[in-house]
Amino acid sequence: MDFDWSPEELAFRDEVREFIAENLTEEVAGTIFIDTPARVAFVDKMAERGWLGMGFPEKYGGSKKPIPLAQFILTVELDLAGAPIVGKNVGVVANTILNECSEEMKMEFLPKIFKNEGQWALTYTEACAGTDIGAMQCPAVDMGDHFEVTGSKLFITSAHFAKYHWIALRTDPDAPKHKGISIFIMDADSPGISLTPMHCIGTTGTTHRTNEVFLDHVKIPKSRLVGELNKGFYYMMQALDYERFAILSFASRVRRFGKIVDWVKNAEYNGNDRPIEDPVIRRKLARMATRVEVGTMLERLCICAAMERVPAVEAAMNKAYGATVGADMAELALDIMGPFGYLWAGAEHAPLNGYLVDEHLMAGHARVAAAGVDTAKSIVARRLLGLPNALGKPVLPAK
Amino acid sequence: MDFDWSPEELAFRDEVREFIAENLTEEVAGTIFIDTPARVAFVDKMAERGWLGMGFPEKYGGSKKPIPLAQFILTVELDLAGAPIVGKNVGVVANTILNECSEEMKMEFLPKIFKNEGQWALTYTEACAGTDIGAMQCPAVDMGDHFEVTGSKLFITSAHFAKYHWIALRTDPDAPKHKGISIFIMDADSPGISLTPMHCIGTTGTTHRTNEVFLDHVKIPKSRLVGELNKGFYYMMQALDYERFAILSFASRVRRFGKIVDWVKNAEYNGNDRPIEDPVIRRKLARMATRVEVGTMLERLCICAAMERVPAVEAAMNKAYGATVGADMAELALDIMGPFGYLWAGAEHAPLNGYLVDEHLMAGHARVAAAGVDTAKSIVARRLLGLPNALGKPVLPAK
Amino acid sequence: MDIKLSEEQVQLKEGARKFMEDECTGEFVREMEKSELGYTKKMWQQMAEMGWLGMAAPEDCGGLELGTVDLVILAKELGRNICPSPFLSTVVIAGEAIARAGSDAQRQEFLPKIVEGELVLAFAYQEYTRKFEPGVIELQAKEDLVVARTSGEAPASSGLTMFLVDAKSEGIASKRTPTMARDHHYEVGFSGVRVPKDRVLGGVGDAWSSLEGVIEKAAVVFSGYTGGVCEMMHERATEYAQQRVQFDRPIGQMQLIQSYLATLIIDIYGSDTLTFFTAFNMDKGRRVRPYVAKTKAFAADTVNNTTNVGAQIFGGIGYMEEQDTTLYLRRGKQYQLALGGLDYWEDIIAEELIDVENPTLLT
Amino acid sequence: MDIKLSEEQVQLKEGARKFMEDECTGEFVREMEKSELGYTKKMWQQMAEMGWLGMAAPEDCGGLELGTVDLVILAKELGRNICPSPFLSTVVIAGEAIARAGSDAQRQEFLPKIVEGELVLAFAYQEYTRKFEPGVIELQAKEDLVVARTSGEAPASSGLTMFLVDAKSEGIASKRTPTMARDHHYEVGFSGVRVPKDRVLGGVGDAWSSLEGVIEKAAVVFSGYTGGVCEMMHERATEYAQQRVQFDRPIGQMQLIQSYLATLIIDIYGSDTLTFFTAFNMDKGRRVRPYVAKTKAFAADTVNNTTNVGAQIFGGIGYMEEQDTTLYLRRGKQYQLALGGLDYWEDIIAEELIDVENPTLLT
Repeated sequence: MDFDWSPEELAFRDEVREFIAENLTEEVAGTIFIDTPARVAFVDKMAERGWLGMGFPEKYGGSKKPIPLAQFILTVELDLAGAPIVGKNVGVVANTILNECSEEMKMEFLPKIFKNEGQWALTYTEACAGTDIGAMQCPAVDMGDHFEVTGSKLFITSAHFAKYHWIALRTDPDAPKHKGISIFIMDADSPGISLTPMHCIGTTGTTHRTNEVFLDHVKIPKSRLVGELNKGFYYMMQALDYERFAILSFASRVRRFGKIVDWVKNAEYNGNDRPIEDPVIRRKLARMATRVEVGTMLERLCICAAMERVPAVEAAMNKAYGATVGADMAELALDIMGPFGYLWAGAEHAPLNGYLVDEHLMAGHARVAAAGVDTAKSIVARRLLGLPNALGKPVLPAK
Repeated sequence: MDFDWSPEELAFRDEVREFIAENLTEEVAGTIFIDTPARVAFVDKMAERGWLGMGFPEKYGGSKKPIPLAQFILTVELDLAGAPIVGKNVGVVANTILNECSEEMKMEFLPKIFKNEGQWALTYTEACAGTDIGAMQCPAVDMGDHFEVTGSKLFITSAHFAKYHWIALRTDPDAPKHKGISIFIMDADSPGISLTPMHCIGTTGTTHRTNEVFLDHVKIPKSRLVGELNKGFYYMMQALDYERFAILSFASRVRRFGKIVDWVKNAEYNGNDRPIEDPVIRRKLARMATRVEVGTMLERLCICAAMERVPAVEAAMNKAYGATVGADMAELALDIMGPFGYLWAGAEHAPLNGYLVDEHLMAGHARVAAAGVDTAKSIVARRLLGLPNALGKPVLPAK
Repeated sequence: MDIKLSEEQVQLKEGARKFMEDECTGEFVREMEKSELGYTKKMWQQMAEMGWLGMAAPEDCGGLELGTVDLVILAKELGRNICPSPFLSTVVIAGEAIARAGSDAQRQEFLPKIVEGELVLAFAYQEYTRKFEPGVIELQAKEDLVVARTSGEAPASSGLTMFLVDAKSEGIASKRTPTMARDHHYEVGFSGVRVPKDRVLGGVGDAWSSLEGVIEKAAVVFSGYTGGVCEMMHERATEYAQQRVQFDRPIGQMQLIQSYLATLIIDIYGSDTLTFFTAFNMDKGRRVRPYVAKTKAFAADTVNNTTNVGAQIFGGIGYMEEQDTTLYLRRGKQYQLALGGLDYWEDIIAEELIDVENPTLLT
Repeated sequence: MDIKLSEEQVQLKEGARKFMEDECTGEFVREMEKSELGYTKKMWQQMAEMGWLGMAAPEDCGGLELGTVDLVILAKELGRNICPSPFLSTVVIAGEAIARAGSDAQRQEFLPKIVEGELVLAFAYQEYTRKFEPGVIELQAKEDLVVARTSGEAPASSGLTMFLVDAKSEGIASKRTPTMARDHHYEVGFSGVRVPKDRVLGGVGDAWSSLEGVIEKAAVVFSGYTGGVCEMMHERATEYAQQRVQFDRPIGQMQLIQSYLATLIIDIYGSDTLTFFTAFNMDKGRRVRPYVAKTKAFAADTVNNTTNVGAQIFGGIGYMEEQDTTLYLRRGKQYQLALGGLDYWEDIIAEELIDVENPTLLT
């Protein structure tokens, strides 16, 4: 049993930290999205170092992994620093292309991904298909030499700056719902695509933007089918296991808790009121510090599993635990701040300029989005504990 | 809107309180069960005052209710004092007999109940039928001039001192499961009945006893069928609504919280350690005091509804809320006591002689027993919020 | 005991609900958030016409002299549609303070104007402190409704005086300060502001003797308001759960969703009943200090939980600015922390439970 | 980084599991609860023969000199079957105290006896106080392993001395005191007990310098033990949920039951990993004070929750004395409160998080 990072791991981590220290300007920091020229440039520099294609074959533009945990170390350090992360493009798209696509598609898209040439939108969700992603309806109709799509997608993050849509569409309306979905690569500038912005709750002006995507007779060439027809649902599920693990680490919560503790340590109000001296607050912070530590441990479990397999159960544990701790942490901070807790960005006396108000408002979203806490727990119940699908037909135990 | 008790209600409450003060000896107090000569004598005295048959017709031995809320006031005051309560016999058995049985049965059993002549066991549960009470299998076979029963029942509280079993049995094995159950009145001394005691977790010697009841070719006369054949499930459900409300009030939690607060106020340990001066403990007690107050309010909602109808939803709210508060209260008390919290009855330094250890150990039982917290919440979800049965077939909304 | 509303109270409630549904839509609330004033003079005038602004005021000042219970009934309806208006500060806090502490002349000067909708007052109480206790007030007064220290030093609740200060007085600097609810909070600086002696409200140094009761009443009415917020959020979440189909059934048919919604509604019912219970006993003139504290503490937690969990029932869509859920979500936590946070009220509960010789017990 | 057990560790674990399954049944645990001694000399001797009692002791005293990680692995297996034995007090606390603070003569006198299973020690530390801090100790020593004050006054952690006191000394009055777990706790009175000078362990007045580390190690090993308790309770509850049919399906197919079991197992995995992480770093000789505190605090809550919710999965049957669930349930809360309650460890966490200039950070 060895919890220590190897010298090679520490060296790579130092390298990433150095890179971040040198390149993470204020313009680049603050979001995981690669949506401005400054952020694209930041990721370009990572691409130059070969950090986007680690572990992929060199003929597709990949690079050797310096160490087994390189990908994870990179994600955590970026997340801890509040920098743009590359898990979606590399983790979901590149992995699926490598495993499922033709040699031509690999040669076309993998090098671009590893060079950061264009961002990707994951275009799955529909009004009728959220958690129940298999319920999607938007059809891709086989027109002989191409597919044609008319319909709409909802909550498509990144669509307003993406070059490609990694889009799931119904290709067989008569098959059982999970068996009639396919994935395509659709150019974001294809004729017939239009967007309506949707804004998440948060400080006006800096809110996280997502999009409704309207598709009006959009043509997708047949060569842009990912893998096999009607296997899209399975590709999505595989990628989702990976996504829970690779896109968002627990590090963002560690960073947030650090900010909260720093604030509490330094806050002082009239009447010599130093929150840090309040025994009730001290206890509550101690409790939260413990939960944060446990979160980093669950992540560590996940990393170690990831060295051998896709850590589906561990990633679900991380998701469930992380989102819960994240929400409770924002609550705690606002409670400590009292009436200053509800002052928002721009208020002179808003602690941390209202950052925790935004975190609080989106905390519930983190609990329900991208397969929420309850979905994650049902994954744990089914895959780890061997319990039958609660939404399926009754499965009586063998006598 | 009037939250005040009427002069008549206050007068009746005073009368009950006076009665309790005069008659509740140490021998009688401490349990709701009428299982010793002293406790039988205590309830006999209540019967003498006509308190067991309030609101029932005089021809069956009933008495006039002094006021509409008399039954409730009586239950609350008994529960608050930790005295034996009469809800089961009167609430479940007498009400069902009055509403569903023949004139002969009414004349035979009602006067006995109101005179406290013999205790009753509710004999429903089986190994395969707990929350899912409709799954019971134990058969009553029609032998022409009587029914014959062979099987067993589980968790039968009171069976070891009861004179009668209010027993639910399967009378139609081929009907849908809820439509083949009937209720009978079975003499506890019928040949073929034997008991095995089961003890609930708790202090050895004072544990709450329940029983496994074995039935070996027990004969029940046909005249002892309650109401109509195969309608037993519906009688049980009606009675259960009543039971949640009438048998256990929130008062037991109010009493428990009072004991905790008294203990905390007076506790003092070496080093001038007075728990009551600890700001963390003060806050936690304040929070619990608030929840206790809300519990009494939910009960009040229930009482007011009960004046007009069977308060099924309100009773379910009480059950869910009360059991949760009860459990959290015992936890809180033991947490405050620290290492003294786990000292049990008989330990010199056990606070309140380990009373809260017992309460803690049985707190989970209160959460799951007699239709638990989750069942109660599903009743609220279905009957108040109009949501479909989560365990039934999908019910799609009307477009 | 009969806790149903009287016929008049049902009329009050139904009238208010209809007015709110017609006038106070989600769209209107959004407009008010962006507006300069934060409410419309038109609606304020309509509220005056319906008698709402004079509900609490004494009859000889043009009011209806109704009780706290009636204020709670109205406040719940305002809360359901999160009505943007200075009702609490003007009618409940300032109006009540003037009625209690004001001289006859002050009552006759100010109260009819409140009743008529001509005078709006803000409550300037909170200073640069996380605490709500009167003892922490340091602002020196040598007068919106301002509470300031005229003698003594913090922490002491004595030595405080209430002033009615004209908001246009020289030396007052007001700055709108953004809040989660996007309601209209201001930071107000006082620098050498001169206040005529006849604008001192009540005895000099003796503010707390009347203000404490005013804050108690405001806390109960506010708990009614947040109860309305909860009621509406819960109704909408339940309706969504009935309609939204995932995995071939309405999500409201799933055990977990049912558990969330049932847990919330139990708290909401409990909180409402406690609010009315406290209001009822307050109207009877009984000592209700611990009950007010429990009412506010529980209502605060309930509005925070209900808006939070309620929004989660909607899934991702619940977090889009365009959705009314976000209007409620942005208010839940703020309302929990406003008008004295949990620590303020819980300290009172603890004090009343533990330190008081013969605790107040209403049954 | 590779957090899997080594081959030797897997052997240790599997051997311990087999032994416990064979010897330490629920029936055995019940017998021990009722017995005079609380454990059997036979099993204690077997534990010695398997090398368990000498795992931590130095090689020159007959021990195996293994690390905390190995102790945790063994403790988890003991915990799974809630093994009744004086392992923690004898091997981990007293053994470690003697190894750290004892003179060569004391080490050679006592440690081989512990290793051989010939000597059992109790830890006499807690006094009539809810607190676990050394400062509260008032027992005056003018010595089981006794900690007593030789100078100064409470509260001060200096001035404390450890003594090895023969339990049969004159002036010692022991009284078994009933506990929730029905384990063998005694209240021990000391009255004019004479302790030979060569039974002073470590420096006079200097107990805390070695005892603090001993308690830290014990807390980590105990967290391993409670982790085992959780693991077994959860396995049994899951198995029951798979088998128990109500409403025509196994209860484990219901969303709520799945949510309960999944929430618990996540905590259990997190707690275990943190326990091993802290043990690993302790074995590396690093400063682990905040990590020990977090480990014990989280393990404490987890064992309480898991035994509580685990029993509830069983419904009514889970609360019958005859069921093994009750053995676990009666230990959960006790173990949460034992060896320093939440307040003790949380104060340390807060201190390390807030007051320490450069907080210890292990990554």
